[in-house]
Amino acid sequence: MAVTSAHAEAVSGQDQAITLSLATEPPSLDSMQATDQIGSFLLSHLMEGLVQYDAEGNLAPGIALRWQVREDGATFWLRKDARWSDGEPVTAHNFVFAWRRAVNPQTASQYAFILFPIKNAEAINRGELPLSDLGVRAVGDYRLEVQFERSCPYFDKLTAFMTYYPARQDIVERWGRAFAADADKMVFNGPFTLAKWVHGAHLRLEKNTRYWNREAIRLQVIDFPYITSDTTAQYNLYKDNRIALAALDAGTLNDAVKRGYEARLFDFGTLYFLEFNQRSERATHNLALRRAIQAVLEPSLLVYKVLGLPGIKPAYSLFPSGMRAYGITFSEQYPPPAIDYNIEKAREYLRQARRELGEIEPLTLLVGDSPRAVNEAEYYQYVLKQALGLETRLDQQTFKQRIAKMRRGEFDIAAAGWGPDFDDPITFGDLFASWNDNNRGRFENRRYDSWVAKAQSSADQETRLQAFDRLQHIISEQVVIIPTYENVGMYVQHPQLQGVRRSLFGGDPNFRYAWVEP
Amino acid sequence: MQFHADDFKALPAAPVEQMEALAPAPPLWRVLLADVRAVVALVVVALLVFSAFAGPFLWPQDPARQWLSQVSSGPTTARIVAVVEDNPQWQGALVQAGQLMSVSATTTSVKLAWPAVAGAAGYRVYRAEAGEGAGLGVPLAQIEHPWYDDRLQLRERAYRYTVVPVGVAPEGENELSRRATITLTPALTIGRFEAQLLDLPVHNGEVVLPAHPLGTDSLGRDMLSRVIHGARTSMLVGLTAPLLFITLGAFYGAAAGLIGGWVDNTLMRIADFVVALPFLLFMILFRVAMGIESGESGLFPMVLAMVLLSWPGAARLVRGQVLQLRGSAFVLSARMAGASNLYLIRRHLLPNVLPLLLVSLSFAIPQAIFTEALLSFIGMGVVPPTPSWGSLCNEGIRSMLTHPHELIVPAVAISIAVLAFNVLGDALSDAMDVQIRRGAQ
Amino acid sequence: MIAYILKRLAYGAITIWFIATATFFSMHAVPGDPFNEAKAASPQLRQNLMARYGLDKPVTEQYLIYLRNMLRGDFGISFTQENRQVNDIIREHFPVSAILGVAALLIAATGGIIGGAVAAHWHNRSPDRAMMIAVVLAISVPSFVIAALAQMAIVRANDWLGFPLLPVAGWGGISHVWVPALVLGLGTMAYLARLMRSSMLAVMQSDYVLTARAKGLSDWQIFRKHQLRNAMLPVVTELGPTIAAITTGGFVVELIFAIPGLGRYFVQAIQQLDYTVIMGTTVFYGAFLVLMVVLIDIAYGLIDPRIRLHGDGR
Amino acid sequence: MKAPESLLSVRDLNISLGGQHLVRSVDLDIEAGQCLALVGESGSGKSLTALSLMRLLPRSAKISQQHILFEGQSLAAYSEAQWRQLRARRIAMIFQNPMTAMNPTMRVGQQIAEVLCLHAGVSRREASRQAVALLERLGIVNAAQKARQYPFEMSGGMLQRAVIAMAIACKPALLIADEPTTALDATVQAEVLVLLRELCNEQNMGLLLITHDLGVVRRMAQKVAVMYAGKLVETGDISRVFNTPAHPYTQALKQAMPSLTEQRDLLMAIPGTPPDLSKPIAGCAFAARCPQAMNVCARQQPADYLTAPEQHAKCWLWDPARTKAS
Repeated sequence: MAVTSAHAEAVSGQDQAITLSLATEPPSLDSMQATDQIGSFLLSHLMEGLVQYDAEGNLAPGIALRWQVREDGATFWLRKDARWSDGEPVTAHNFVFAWRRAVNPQTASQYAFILFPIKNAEAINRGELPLSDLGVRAVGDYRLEVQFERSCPYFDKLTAFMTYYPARQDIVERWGRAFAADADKMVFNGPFTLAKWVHGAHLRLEKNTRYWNREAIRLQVIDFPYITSDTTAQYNLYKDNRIALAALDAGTLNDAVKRGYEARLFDFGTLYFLEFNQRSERATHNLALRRAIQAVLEPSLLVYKVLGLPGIKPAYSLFPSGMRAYGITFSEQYPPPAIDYNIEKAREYLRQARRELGEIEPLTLLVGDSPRAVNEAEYYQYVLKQALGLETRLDQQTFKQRIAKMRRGEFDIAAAGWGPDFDDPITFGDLFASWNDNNRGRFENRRYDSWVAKAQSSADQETRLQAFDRLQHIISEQVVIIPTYENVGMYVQHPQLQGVRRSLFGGDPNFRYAWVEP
Repeated sequence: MQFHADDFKALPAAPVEQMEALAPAPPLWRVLLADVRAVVALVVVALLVFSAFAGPFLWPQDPARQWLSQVSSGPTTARIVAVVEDNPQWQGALVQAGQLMSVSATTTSVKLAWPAVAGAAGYRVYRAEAGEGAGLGVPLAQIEHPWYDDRLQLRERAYRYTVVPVGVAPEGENELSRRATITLTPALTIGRFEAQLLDLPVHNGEVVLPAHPLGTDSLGRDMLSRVIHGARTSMLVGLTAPLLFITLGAFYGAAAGLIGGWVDNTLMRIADFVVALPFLLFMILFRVAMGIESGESGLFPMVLAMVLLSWPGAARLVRGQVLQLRGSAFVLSARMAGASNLYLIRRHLLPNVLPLLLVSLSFAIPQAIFTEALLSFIGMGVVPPTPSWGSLCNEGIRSMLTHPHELIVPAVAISIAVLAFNVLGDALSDAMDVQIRRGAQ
Repeated sequence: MIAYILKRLAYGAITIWFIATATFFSMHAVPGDPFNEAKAASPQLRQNLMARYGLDKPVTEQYLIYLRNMLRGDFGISFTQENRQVNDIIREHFPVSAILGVAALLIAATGGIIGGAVAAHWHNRSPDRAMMIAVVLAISVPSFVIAALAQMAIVRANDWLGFPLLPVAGWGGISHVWVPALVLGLGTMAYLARLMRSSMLAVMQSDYVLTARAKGLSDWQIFRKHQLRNAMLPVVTELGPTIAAITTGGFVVELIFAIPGLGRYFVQAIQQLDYTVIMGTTVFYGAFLVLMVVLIDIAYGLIDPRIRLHGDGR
Repeated sequence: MKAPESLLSVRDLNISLGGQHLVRSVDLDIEAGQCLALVGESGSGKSLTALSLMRLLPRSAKISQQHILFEGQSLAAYSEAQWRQLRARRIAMIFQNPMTAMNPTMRVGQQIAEVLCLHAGVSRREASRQAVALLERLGIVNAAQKARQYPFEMSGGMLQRAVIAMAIACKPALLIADEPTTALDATVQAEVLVLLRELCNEQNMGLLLITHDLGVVRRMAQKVAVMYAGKLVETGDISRVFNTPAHPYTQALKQAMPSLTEQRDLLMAIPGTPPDLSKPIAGCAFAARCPQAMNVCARQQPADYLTAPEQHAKCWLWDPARTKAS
């Protein structure tokens, strides 16, 4: 055991090296299979897709020099100087291989759906068509032609997502199931390489000297010698000058402030909400009951008193207040629908619901098992009981069991969250379309479906924004969900560490263009 | 040397009590009561059990009631406070402020307004507790309009607000001079919505907030009543599970011992296997396997798992006693005299076994309390809102740095309970030793 | 002796089979399946996944396959870390737990034996009283509270010193081991101290110690040659449960101190319903503990001539 | 009363333990080659007296004496280190139960050799050799093999021989045997006693034999001291004490004495129980059980009376005043 490695400083200006901690071990660094945040974060530093985000967070050329998105498809012209970390050139075939592998039912990738705008992708994933029917082909080594299943005006944004990253057939086939399970079982085309992966303990990224844009990369080493999901432990590491960035929570924030650290906010763009089960056998199928509940759950009380974390915002719409589209902040142009929070009115709705339903059985409130989720749930339970006399039963489940139960419809109200996958409001908007597998409350509304379809296929800015506005109103009127809060991260960052980009998409936080001020 | 006349007369016979060479061993309870630590432990245990079951009547605060305007507070006394309007979507637009000022300052909401800075892209609002040093404090928000409504867990103490305009070029340089600060102390109030929610009677626009002798937790629930109700859970698990598994084990062991032969062999082999299961590992595994349905407290699966895994100890103990008695001369002679099994069990087995079981019970109880706390702590125990000391600790550990009382109160409760039962168990087994020693003389 | 060892080993093997079976059927009673992610998977995809992990076969067949693989020492592939073998996971994480556990055991055993001996030596005097109070406290305060307090103490100490004396969490150097190991071993240490004290007291009052004194041996010689070995016998028999306690106690300590040990991994696997990892680690832990008990029985035989010479003498 | 030729001479020995005055004003004299038997029922303080002669009393015991002379040296001011030099080398002790007197986890030979290593300063190998020789001398056949055994593998009689071997290894001047035969079978008892007597004669060794078995006393001792409730009530020449016991307690003992082979507890033989020693006793401790007790017995402690040559008793019956009164 090397004592020295444990005592590395948080940042080193001389070596341009930084030390960080990871919340968990990445379950997979196979870009076609990864689904989690940590994987996405690491891959965004190790790999590069056709398109990437620049230092300001704008869409910028990645492996593709330029591209063109049409009604029926898209073309990408690849740069010729892009290399893998073993020196091989990055070609259009790498993309074709990766995308086919991602939709291959045998790969069983859980993010295969993000490739469904590509022609035949969904059918292939269902095992109905051969892989070769996927609507993508390489024209020579440096041109990629994509055919769409249906119009997809935001396809270029999708290609920045990790499932769209290229892959090397020879490497994947050499390692088989063990591909990307260790540092030496994968290759990289991004700004960093994975130099070390001691499972559960230590990961180390080093600058990729073969990366095409290597001049723009200043950090030489990003070291992760600590893996802990305990934010207090992370914060303590930060205090000891062991790591350069640490998330804060309610417990550690005060201490950080007391020490005069600059606490920073970062909007995750994630929406948390209560979802109602609309299956007909459930009491929550009743609109009056849903409205009664809506009228007593004023999000600001939850946010300011219960969650008590600065920066977290009460949510009032399906679309997070910071969501931008076409250069505008959506919520400013299209303000969220107003809701009258009123206990008396709520009781009236409840009386109506009782007339329609008869006796209301205790409602099952399905929640996660994280500390915050539990606090939140106990708050809802308390309010519904106090204000409406509604009994609720908490069903606290681990993440997987909660999702399973939601899918099976074993809940009345479920606490859920949704983060954007790519930079377009449709990533929220299509959530409650009747065909969406993630619409776990089985909300079915023909009007809603048609507005979603319009927003998905239209290329016209105004039409799409209108559609999104309609969607947020339907959600509110029909009380499909009760938006509760928009999550915000709070963190402290080493003062010498500069240029870290907090990003909603493409892996967060992003150290690609970061440096250490000497 | 002077002698009296009767000195050399015969001495009267010795008193009879001197002849009593072997006094019968004193009853267990009397030995126990002679031991100071046992008495203290007994009193503590009695108090714990009493407060667990009668405590809710003595301190009738509802442990589920959330005093949202007083979350994570230290000990407080009862207060009379004003009810204020919530006005959640305050638009400060009408305020024409000449400098940074507070429009209102209550613990429900601190409304700030300031003159717009030309060219500013927005403002960052920070809040620090006065006297907290030079730092700006907690970042509350980044906003575009020149007003802010702070509602974030306000307490009755002095705050210093700092507003920093952003985007005024060049940043860095001018920024400091453009900062505005204001220090204020909000008055303790309660929002109308919350007062309605709590159903508090309003007199002259004021309501009474009750005292919280041990403070409140992160949802504003009264710690004292949480701990009392937690005691209920912990005691329930701590008492029922050992009682159940010791009873079960005792019957199992007695059956094995009485039947004997291959049945005994098989039964004890099974017991050996169960003993070999790693306890905590299987507690967790069973807990996951049984799953917790909605609305359940998680107590039943835990007790069941504990019973399933813990019975062999008592079984072995009782079986050993049964075998020992079966071989002893007096049981043989009693049998020859035609005594029934039932008679033997009642007359010979029970008096021998019961004290032993009592001792193992007194050690099993703190063990069970501990296990419950540990499992609830790692989130594999009872399900909220059921409070238990373990889950209270779990909640408390998150705010350990800022509100240590939320961890320390339940931790002390667990420690005292376990301590008391352990001491009682020690005293009990010591008393048994005394009894056995006296009995053997 | 050899017959004795063989008997213990055979018995251990049956126990491990029992643990494996109990684990298998418990895991199959769990509601929900491991293939649920926030982003929806189509029924077809779930079918693909089930087939890939053999979950579509009848339970009895799965059980037989599971036993066969287990016999070959193959615990399968993790459900959540799709590219990792459970064997690799155990191989990587168990040494961490083992280092922590061995350190904790060493601390507990040394501290317990010395503490117990000291208390017995000054029986009913202040060192004894102080020791017994410490023991009762250590037994009564939950390990997670001690762990949290210890962490807080490190933070305070580092603050006060102005430089990091000990790391607050994590894993890597010798300096990471001590505090978690101490916390982990504390309860056991107290338990062993108590045991050692009473067995030492019994030994001190024994005739052979009186004989030894009559021989003119000094206190230290008596302690070393006559008391220690005899007083430690009951302590050694308790090492089995002790190792079990330290191994499972590691879960909490590893969680709080962010140590990448198998215990923490196990708790995470349970939360993620990673079937193969749960079954693999449970069986591994079970086998490990059973093996430890067997080894301790054998070790006990070596220390106590009564067993060494008479086989199963107890 | 002085005995300059005594091997050991103790005057006014008092021991108290846990608030109980357990040994009260005891005088002892042992000569080389002679056997003094200390007789009394259990709890009478004889074992404590014996332990005090080696300073092996429990830590909490309080001891005082007028003097303790051993081989002409006063031991009163001896330090613990000096005592250690004395133990086993000059004064050795045999305990009641050989099964527990041996360390269960150490080979028998090793335990004997340990003494030799310590006091004779011989090498470990030489010590083992001598241990085997000792065992052989004490009549153990196949001694070399037995020496390698553990205590639990040997019979009681054999073990007691081993214990004796351990005690006499350094040829001590005084051997204290605390009930050396109680735990043994009757036949083995006789063998061990013969062995002890032979050793005394051979090595001119003083023997303090502690027992409650008068049969053993008669076979072994030249002198006898009868102890009751921490006090010596009668001392004297064996034949005199046996033929004409002066103290009523001794008389009771003699009457209770069964045939040689029968084991009986003295406690059961005499009605009543010994007095509580935690309280001061005003008169004769035996008064409550004494068939001849007089009023003065309950009030005042009797002095030591010479009842015959070489025979002393502490009993009012022998007071000249009483003789006069009657």
